[in-house]
Amino acid sequence: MHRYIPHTPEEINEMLKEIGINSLEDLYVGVPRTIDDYNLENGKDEFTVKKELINLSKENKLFELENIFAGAGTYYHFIPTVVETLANNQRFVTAYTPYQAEVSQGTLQSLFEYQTMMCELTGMEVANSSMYDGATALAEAMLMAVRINNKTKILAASSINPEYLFTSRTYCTPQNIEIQEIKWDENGEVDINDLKNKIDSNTSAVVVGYPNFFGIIEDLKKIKEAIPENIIFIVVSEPISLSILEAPGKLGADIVVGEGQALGITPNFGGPGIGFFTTLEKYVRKMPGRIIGETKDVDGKKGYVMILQTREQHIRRARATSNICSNHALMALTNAIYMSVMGPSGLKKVAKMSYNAAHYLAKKLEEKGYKLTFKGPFFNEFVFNAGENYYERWKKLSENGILGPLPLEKSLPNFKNKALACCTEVNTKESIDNLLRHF
Amino acid sequence: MHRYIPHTPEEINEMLKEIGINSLEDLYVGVPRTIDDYNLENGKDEFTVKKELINLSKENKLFELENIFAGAGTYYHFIPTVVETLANNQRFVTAYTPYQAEVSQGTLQSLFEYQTMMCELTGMEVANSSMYDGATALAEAMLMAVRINNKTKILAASSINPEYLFTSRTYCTPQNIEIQEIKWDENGEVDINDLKNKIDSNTSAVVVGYPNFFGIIEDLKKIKEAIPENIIFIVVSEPISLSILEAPGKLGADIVVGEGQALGITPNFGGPGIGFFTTLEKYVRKMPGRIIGETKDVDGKKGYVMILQTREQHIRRARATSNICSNHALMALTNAIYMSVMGPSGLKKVAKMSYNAAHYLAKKLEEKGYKLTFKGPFFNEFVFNAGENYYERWKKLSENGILGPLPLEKSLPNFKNKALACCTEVNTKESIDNLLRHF
Amino acid sequence: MTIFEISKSNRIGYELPENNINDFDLNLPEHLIRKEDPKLPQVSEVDVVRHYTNLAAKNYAVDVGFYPLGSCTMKYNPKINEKIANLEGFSMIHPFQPHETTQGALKLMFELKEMLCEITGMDDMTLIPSAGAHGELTGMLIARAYHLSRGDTKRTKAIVPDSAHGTNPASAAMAGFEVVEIKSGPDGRVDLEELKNALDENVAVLMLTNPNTLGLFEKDILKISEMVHEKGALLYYDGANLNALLGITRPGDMGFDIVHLNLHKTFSTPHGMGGPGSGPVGVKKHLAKFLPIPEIVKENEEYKLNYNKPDSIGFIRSNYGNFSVMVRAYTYLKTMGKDGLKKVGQMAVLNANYLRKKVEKIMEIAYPDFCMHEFVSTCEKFTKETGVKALDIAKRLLDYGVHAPTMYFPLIVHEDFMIEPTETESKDTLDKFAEILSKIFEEAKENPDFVKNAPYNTPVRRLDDVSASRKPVFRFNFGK
Amino acid sequence: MTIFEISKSNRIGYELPENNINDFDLNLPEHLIRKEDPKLPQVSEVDVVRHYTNLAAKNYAVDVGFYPLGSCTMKYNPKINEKIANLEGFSMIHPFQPHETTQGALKLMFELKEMLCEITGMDDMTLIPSAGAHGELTGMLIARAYHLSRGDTKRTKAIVPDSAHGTNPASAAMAGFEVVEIKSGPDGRVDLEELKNALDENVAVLMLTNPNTLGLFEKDILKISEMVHEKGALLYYDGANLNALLGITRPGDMGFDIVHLNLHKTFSTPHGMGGPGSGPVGVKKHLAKFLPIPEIVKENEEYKLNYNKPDSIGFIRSNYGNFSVMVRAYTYLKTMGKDGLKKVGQMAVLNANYLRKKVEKIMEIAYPDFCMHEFVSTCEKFTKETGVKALDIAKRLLDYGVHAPTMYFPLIVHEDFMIEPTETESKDTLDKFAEILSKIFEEAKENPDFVKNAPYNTPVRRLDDVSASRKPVFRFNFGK
Ligand SMILES: Cc1ncc(COP(=O)(O)O)c(C=O)c1O
Ligand SMILES: Cc1ncc(COP(=O)(O)O)c(C=O)c1O
Repeated sequence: MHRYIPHTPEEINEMLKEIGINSLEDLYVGVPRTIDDYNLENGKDEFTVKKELINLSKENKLFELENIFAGAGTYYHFIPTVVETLANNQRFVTAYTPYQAEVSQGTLQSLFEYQTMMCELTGMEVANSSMYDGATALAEAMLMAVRINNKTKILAASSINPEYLFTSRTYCTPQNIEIQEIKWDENGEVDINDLKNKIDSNTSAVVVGYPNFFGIIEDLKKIKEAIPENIIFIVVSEPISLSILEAPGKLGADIVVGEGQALGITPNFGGPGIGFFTTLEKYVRKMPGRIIGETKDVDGKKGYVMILQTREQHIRRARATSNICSNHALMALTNAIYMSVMGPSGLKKVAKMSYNAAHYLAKKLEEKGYKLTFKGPFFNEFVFNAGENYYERWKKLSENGILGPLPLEKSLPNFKNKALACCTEVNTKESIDNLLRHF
Repeated sequence: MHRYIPHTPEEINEMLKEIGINSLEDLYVGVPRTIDDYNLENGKDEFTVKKELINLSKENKLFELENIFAGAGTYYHFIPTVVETLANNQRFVTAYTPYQAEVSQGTLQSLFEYQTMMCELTGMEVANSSMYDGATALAEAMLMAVRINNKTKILAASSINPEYLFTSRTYCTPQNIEIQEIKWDENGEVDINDLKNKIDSNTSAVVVGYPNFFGIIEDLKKIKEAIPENIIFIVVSEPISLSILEAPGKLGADIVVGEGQALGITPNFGGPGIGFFTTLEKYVRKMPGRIIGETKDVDGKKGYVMILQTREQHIRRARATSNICSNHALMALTNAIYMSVMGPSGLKKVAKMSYNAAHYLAKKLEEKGYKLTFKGPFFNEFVFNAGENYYERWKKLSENGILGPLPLEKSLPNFKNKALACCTEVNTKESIDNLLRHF
Repeated sequence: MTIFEISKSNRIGYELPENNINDFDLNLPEHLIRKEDPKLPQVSEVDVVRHYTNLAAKNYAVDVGFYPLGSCTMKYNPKINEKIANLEGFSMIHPFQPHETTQGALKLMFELKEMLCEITGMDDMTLIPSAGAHGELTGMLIARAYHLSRGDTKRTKAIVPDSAHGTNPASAAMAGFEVVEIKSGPDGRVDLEELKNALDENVAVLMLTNPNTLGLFEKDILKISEMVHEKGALLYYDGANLNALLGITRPGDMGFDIVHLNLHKTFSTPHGMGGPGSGPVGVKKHLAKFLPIPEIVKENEEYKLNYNKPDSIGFIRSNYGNFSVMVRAYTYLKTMGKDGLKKVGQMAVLNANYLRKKVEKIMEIAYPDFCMHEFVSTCEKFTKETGVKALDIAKRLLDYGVHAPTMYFPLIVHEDFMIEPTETESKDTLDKFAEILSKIFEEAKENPDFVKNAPYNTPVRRLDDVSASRKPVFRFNFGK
Repeated sequence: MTIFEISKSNRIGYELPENNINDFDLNLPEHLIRKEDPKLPQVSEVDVVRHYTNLAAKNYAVDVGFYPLGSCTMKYNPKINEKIANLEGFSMIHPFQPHETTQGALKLMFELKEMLCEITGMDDMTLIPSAGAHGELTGMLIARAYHLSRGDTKRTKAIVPDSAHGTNPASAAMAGFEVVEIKSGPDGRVDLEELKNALDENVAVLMLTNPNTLGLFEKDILKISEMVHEKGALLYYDGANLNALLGITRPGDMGFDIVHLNLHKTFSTPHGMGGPGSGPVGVKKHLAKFLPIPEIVKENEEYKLNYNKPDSIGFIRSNYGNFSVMVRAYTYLKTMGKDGLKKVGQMAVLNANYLRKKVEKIMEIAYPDFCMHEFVSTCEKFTKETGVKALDIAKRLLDYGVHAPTMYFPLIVHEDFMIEPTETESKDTLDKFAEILSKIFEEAKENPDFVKNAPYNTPVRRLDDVSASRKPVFRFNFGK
């Protein structure tokens, strides 16, 4: 029959006989046959497909890691081989949602450990076992805030990732939740006055980036102080930075979400990454997504199960905390393996090296007369004025093997010729100096 | 300390204390310290090493599979991805010799199944679980024949792989075993008269290739008929061909050995491949190498163990049937997985496609006026006169992305400008036609 | 043992290259500088390897054995797909590279979209949604946008059958609809009377899956389509069950306006312990302009992303979806082709009906009719007699080395198993499963308590999930 | 279940591309055409995947846990090495490509050889031997060739201590030598008197491993070297135990003339269920010309293979050895460097001595002295008292999820364990092992039969290997 379909002609006959029919056609009782054949090619053997796909993959240009200065939510970090080897274990990859906990302890324990690690990084009390990505995690955080507070206005800093903001609007609009943006100041930080002015009795939540889309490290303390106690404080963060930045949980955050791709996941042309989602215990029943908890078996042995499922769609249906079902569990595993390999010191070193490299690049650019757009402290990304025709120059750069700082004008029309530069530990001094030669 | 070495400074101190010494130096009682430091570089992080090694790998030229016409013992066949995925399972890769059978059933059963498959292919009764390669398998077969027959002369066809013959000489000489070569005739087959003339009362064994080094399919029946009953008939074979050629076991072979690389193993610049070794039950106690057998556990459950170990070096020591200890078990696993995926029909199809492709090339070459060196029937390799300066032309070909038929003059001085062409199922009609354009 | 208990202070599992860049001070207010390290594990490389290798060994998986989880289509996940998805040319590209440098990826997505349009009979498609539920939300937002675009603001309701998957009502609600549940008829299908009663001018959309979650084909689908469209509503197709229809019919041909697919079901991408998946959404022409941003277009042999879609529902996530899942599905489609897909559908349905025949000797079939790719059986009576529940049988199945079917879903059947064998399982496997099931029912008759206390041979025995939710432990407790 | 029992006639697991080439008849005498297909499995791809995935799960491995197999150096096998070895630029090249097209591979081999020369203190080296024993044979053939080249035909004997690994006498015999065994002294080391008596003009070579198989350093090695060389014989080093000496001393510095290494021990290449390994052989300058064919040379920045070695022992196998194993070892050496190798040696010896201290509270240490990278303990007395043998204890260890040490080797100690922890194991792991061992001895005291019947928790229980060899079943029986 086919290498993926085991049936032999004899077996098909035996099976038809057992069912009591004569032909395969008889199976489709009441089903209108509307097609004879798809307008598609016939199937191909593995070697032909492999060759075609390898060739297709070569139609994408690969840059040497050190020559990549693009971030904006998708980051290049060194990924130890062991992460890949372990996360590719087919007993993880080909398992499903751990509905039968007793034969899914591998999944469950690794997700429980992942949750713990995310709590540690963010300083929060509970983490779920994943969302699709940072954008949907934020959108769901907003919905959650409204579930908690029952007020329909959300204030979100304009300086968070534009795609996250757009996505949030898509999610919030049908719920009649209004998202109002808060301006940034010359530091690229939340304009505290604007924030204060916009807070009203109908405000459910305030959302800020940490670091924000421009790489700026918001002063969460100052912001927290500016917002009334009952308003949910949502922080969108970047996990690598949290190994050197104070945990948002210690600065008053109620919900911390973000994109976890940086933690050992390849860029994958933008997906899959993973949305992480953490909050405080008191809010857990309003939280979206799956949560794994510790328990015991009948012999008193420790084990793990999915918990608080009554929040979820398969039980609560239309009144669930979210519609999410399949999530990004395998990416959570990958995150956990990466964090296990790197440990606190490795993660910190990655953060510090990224910080240093970005600051080195910024300093040199400034020395060359380029202006940084914002004055605030930044982590490993910053915006600068890249000069005339940057978009075209950027494309040229790519022909020279450099994926340069991303031009922002396509997503932020006011940012003509402005670029978002990103460095991580993969960028060497030499590669930065080489980039600078093009400026 | 190091990512591969878990010791923390505190642990080292605790351990020294337990041992009752003060410093690591104290461990080396009576050991002369002759070096302070190797004259080597310091160790490097994974990403640097990876980069260096990837670059080094790129200093080797890869040819598109279909443009490879080189064989001579190392073959390119399509290897289904599943073979690689499964054989890379780290529970196979990082296991050792199955000394503790109860926790090595994965190894043992797969090797038992491998043995069964090799018996099926060769038509023999027993297979061991691997030798290093085809050459050492043959050398050991000769030693085994002498153990059986106690006579010190072996007749080996000149037409077997020269490296196998050389290796056999290296193994036989210290045992005072003489290897006499048998000529080939115009068919490239064993010269039966020469064989008959050279057989004497001191002859232990006769060795022929099937197919031989020139790709010629020897008539085993005719040869068997020419040799006295008590002489051990050793056949060096190629496993893919055996799916369409009559099994040597049915044609009177006493020992069948060969190289198993073609069965799903990448060429690896020549190693590791695997030597297979099969024989008849009556000779098993004279056989070299590990053998896995079926047995039962105390509950009557089927299981597998190493058997007949009293032949082996760790028990019999100087009187063992061989010194072999580590073998090529992982390659045997790879062979078994490959044969499982391909099955009898797949293997046959591979053989037939290889046969067809080689015959197509030969026909076309002949049409162009090139002469095949031998008239005998061949499988997927053949020798032809490739014309003036072939060695230089062959190097040029490689610059054009073709790994052409191998010039034989370096290994067989009488074969100036003669080449050994090889085709398998990877060669397309187009690639062959393209090759022909250079002739 | 958790990885945290293996951890030892100052042990390391990494090494990073030096980059020769001077240290820059953290130019931050003191209160923004982290004081206490996160308690991540401190382990060596071999610790990590062993920890996750041993955890993996505690997992059941498709690569281990039969996984008849109804509604989930746990078919074999081909290894070549994994290899292709891991090619650096696919895995190491940045979403914001110049599009001239990602033509391979864009072409793959464009062609995948075209192939899926052909398979579903839809006119346009987005590949962005990250999973089935995400696709549902996207589709329902499109329905909402459609009605609003016509100035029709009164359509606030979405009809969902009681047999629907939980994501359907949940997604409808997230898209701002009031969910109206309609009861299934006695034959397990949409009750046309019920539907008629529910269908008014406030209804925006009817969500269906066909075959439905009972594995039954909605024979009246053309009639239903007519009724829905007559009332000005749209018909939504939950494509989780598309495997059944491959090669026979297409949602588009049945009158559906919007369809989502689960690449991680029908198109063989692995489930990854629960994700990532991919949930493309296809629509008929009149809805194409509402599809989310960005869309992949082909202009003069060049592939591009178009962000200029004024009528679009907008962004539904970052970037372009789960690209590497798409690579796997694309590879699968190239492998199967039209001839292979037809076999997939046929053998999936054959397997389900064969197994149904086998299981009906052991358990009651909820709706004893020809099924499509799956069927639902129940032991409700047996449970009343013996106290042994479907859950207990499921746990006992684990002891025999097979995964249990989906339990307690759809909600309209009780003490039920939803059994989906998929086309990649052999008759032998199905026979074996039926044999085990039959054996377990024998066991349950003879010794109910024995089965109630199953499983026995699993890495842990039956876990207490009630108190796990009552006194939840969300994370490892490091003590103080 | 074997793969043969899963097999079903006409099921397939492959598909091959068509190559458009016409069929050529098999132009052969009828009796050379195969009549009956080999009974290879006929299975689908998922069958193969499950079969081997489930088999793998029945294997203990370094990636699963502690593997203190003495003499085998079961250290952690880094995953980066696997990745590098599988790069197509290494795995897909043909040994007979023009050497201009394999400069990367040849350079790697050349540099590996140079690094290994530096580590062993030897002048030249071949990488061709496929394993330790193959290296031994090579080395002993070199010794033979050396003496013969001097016209010294009387040197027919090789001396081997009774503690030597079985491959040593076996290899010596294969190289044509008569093996003379000498007894170890009371301190477990070479007895100089014994040696002196054995050393005559007929002795070609003395084979030693240092540290020896008891894990003890041969303190008199310089003296031994002097004695051997004085008699015109050569000194051979079995490098299986080199891990102990890394960073401290080198066989070349101790007077050895020939040394073989096990890349699959000291240099971290995986053991692969028993192989492939790689057994490079290094020699002092005066023996270089005897090294096997071909040799890798560097001429004007170009790497080449030289086949023109008239004094060589000749070919010892096909091609150039197990190249992909060399790639792994090379990667390891680049990773560790001189600083890392020093740590390897130190921590290996530290671990062994620490564990020795722990084990001596439970079992008798055969030679209670500082050990190097391993040590031998015995329960001979305990066996006499309780009937519980080392074998039983070993089997019981398996129940606790650790691999047993090497048993019953070296032959001069009885009821013994040869324990080698390697440097990649942590103190915690060693403590745990000692704790388990202690517990088992308690169990054995209280209930000897319980331990004699171990293991209990393994995929199969104790296997009958006696009747397996008495009535051997060599292959699956298909019946008729
Ligand atoms: C019928 C049906 N609809 C929708 C879904 C939701 O898909 P996903 O889990 O990918 O969000 C599922 C998945 O379980 C399903 O079975
Ligand atoms: C001391 C010693 N010498 C030689 C060998 C033989 O090595 P190999 O198994 O690689 O042939 C071994 C391996 O077990 C050994 O431990």
